Amino acid sequence: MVEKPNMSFDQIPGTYVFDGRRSRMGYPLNKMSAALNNPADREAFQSDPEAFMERYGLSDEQREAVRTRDWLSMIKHGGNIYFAYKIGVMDGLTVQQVLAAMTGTSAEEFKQMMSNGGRQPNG
Amino acid sequence: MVEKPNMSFDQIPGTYVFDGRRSRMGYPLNKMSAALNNPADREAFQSDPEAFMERYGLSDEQREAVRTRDWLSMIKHGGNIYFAYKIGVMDGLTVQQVLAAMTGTSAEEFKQMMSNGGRQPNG
Amino acid sequence: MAEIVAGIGISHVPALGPAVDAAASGQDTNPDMKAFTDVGTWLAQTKPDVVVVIYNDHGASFSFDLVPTFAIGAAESYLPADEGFGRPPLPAYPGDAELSWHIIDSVVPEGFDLTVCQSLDVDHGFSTPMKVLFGTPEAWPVKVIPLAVNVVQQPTPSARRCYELGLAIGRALRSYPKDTRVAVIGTGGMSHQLQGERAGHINPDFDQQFLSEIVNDPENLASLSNPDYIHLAGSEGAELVMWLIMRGALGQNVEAGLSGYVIPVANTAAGVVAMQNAG
Amino acid sequence: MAEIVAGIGISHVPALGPAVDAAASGQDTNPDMKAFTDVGTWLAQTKPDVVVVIYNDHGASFSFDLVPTFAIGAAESYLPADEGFGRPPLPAYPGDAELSWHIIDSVVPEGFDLTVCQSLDVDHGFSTPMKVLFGTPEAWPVKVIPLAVNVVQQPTPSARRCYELGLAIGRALRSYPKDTRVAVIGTGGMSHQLQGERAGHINPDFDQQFLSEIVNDPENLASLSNPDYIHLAGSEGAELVMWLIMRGALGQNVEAGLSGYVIPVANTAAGVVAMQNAG
Ligand SMILES: [Fe+3]
Ligand SMILES: [Fe+3]
Repeated sequence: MVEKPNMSFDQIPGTYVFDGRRSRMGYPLNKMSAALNNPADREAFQSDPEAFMERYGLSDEQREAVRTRDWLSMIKHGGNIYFAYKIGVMDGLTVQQVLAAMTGTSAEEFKQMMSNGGRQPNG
Repeated sequence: MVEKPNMSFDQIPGTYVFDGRRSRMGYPLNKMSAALNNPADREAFQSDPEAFMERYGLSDEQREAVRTRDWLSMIKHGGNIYFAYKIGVMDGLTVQQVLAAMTGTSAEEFKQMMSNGGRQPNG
Repeated sequence: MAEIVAGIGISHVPALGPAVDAAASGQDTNPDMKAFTDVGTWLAQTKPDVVVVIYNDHGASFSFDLVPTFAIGAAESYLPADEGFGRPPLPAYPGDAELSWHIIDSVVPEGFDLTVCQSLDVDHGFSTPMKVLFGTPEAWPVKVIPLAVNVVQQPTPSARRCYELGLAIGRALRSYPKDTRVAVIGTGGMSHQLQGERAGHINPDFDQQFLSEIVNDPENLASLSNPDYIHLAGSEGAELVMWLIMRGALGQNVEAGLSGYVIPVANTAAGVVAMQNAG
Repeated sequence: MAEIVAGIGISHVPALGPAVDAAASGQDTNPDMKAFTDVGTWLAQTKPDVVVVIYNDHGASFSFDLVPTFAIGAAESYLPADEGFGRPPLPAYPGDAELSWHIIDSVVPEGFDLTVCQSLDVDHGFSTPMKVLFGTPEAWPVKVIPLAVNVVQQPTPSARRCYELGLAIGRALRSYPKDTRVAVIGTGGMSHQLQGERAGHINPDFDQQFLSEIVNDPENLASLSNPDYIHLAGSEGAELVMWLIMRGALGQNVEAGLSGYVIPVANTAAGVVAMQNAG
């Protein structure tokens, strides 16, 4: 039987639970990313990312995270991965490549970890 | 104490309860009307109403009701008054003028009825 | 801790704004019309920091593409919507996103399936009561939390469900750790009907009973069915169920304050009632 | 009367499509991967007229401007959404608006505060299971009813709330007067995490227990909290609560059918389980 760990959101290691606090903080970043569902906005972002970020009012930290493709920083500043990944799509990245970069490992290492059964609980 | 008449939707006289059946039937008409929240679409409707109705795929009955400003027919064909009234706004009509037309009375008569306390229950 | 300092039920028909202005300037001497202004004055004396405004959208921000049963705002500010006349020249409404999220975090786990809106334009259902109660200041003196209720497309939430959501919002507000004075405003009604051969329907007996029972017997009002509300209050007057959300948020025992009732404002019976939790 | 002919829990990670194709063509000989195709074959044999697909949107049709807890489709048809790659070349999904409205008219009065969508684009959370189970036909052989669940922004509905919604949907389906064969498909999972230092999290012990208990002990799964789901299944694997809506719609006693479990499909543990009401 599945046993209940009785965790709270803040006790889960290596995890930034996307709650109201983060959704509020990340609102401009995620709104910008959502726009990338539109082909015209994908072009606009690629041709002038600074202007595009300005249009959505990203915070300085969010802009720097987008500029440097610092995926962990995007998450820490309220980015949601489903939205942030739309930036990765334009870079031609797979989700796995984004996750590797986010955890500071090489794409090859991350792929190997997944093939070996993934990151084990408490591992 | 307010007593419960225990009505069903179809028993209420002179009333077209806006339920799923009507919302489904009225979908193109109401979608077109919702577009009239945008200034550009208000112009588009006014300059070529037939093309505008075509764009939204209104049924023949709905088109005829819009053409003739037959408000009761719009309601019977799934129009919702909050949306249909946006057409009246463009004609420069008040809600009261629309209601008068809907009930087949003159604007003056309808206004008088309201000033006298409105249409009485079971009246 | 947050405190609920006032509960108000009030109509939101656009014509109420000019009608109340006429009463305030003495052009209209109907004392019941003056009650609307008096409630605004009283509300100011309760010094609210935030108002929770329960209203419905009338085809401005929601179309039948997407109809939330209950949509709560969690934005930093809210703009008045273009309803077909252009955007009204009103100041933006400042939000209290922190309190919005506190309510959301409290009531969704209790089983209320809210739609959470971090962007929302509010229409006359919201703006009319704000104007009547606060006038037309250059900046609003309170923060706002809009709660939009589907009262347009059946199945609308039952009166019972609205009352229960109100009870949950009351628990949420009372558990908010910040010292915040909150007024809760239920809008809409009173009896009116804007469609069909019965357009123009007004039911003063029902309205008067409603004005009394919303204070003293909300349980009875919560027990009426959706068809009963439409039959009694009219197809558009059935939006009165939103007052039950306000009433639920207050305590079980309330003290009645000012009230007023006028027929007609445009095509609507208009009413207002103020109350606060009993000592 | 309508009959619920099948219940399926299945992952919806996009990479599942190519992985299942590889198994079907013999390129991949993992028997657990073959289970996905076998479930599709079995599902076809139950001859469903309609599938209710419970899924979540991943930033395609909903942004954080507006997040419904539960959004149900009531459209005549649904298009596959552009998720940032262009619109996928898939046929439109035909809706069963009449049955959608029947469900809405049944469960909203029971106190489930649905958002009703007469226009809705569906993303890979919906399309991947459709492709895996039905292949890539020129026209889909079933009508669909999408139910989008917020599993992204806390507070997401609890596992308990999902299970209860499923129970209500089951009652609704069984009360539908038309002879209609309905399959209910809960999508998402299994364990995975796509963010933070714990990205790549996989929990096979939990997944295997979940695969068993979703059939035999859904009450236990319904009793786990949101943080527990995130802790056990990962921040994105917590979407497994959607399987409980499917399970609730079925009867109390079900017969387990095929199941399979594979690690990894892309960055996800992938699972499938089929069941039907016990004779
Ligand atoms: Fe209204
Ligand atoms: Fe997912």
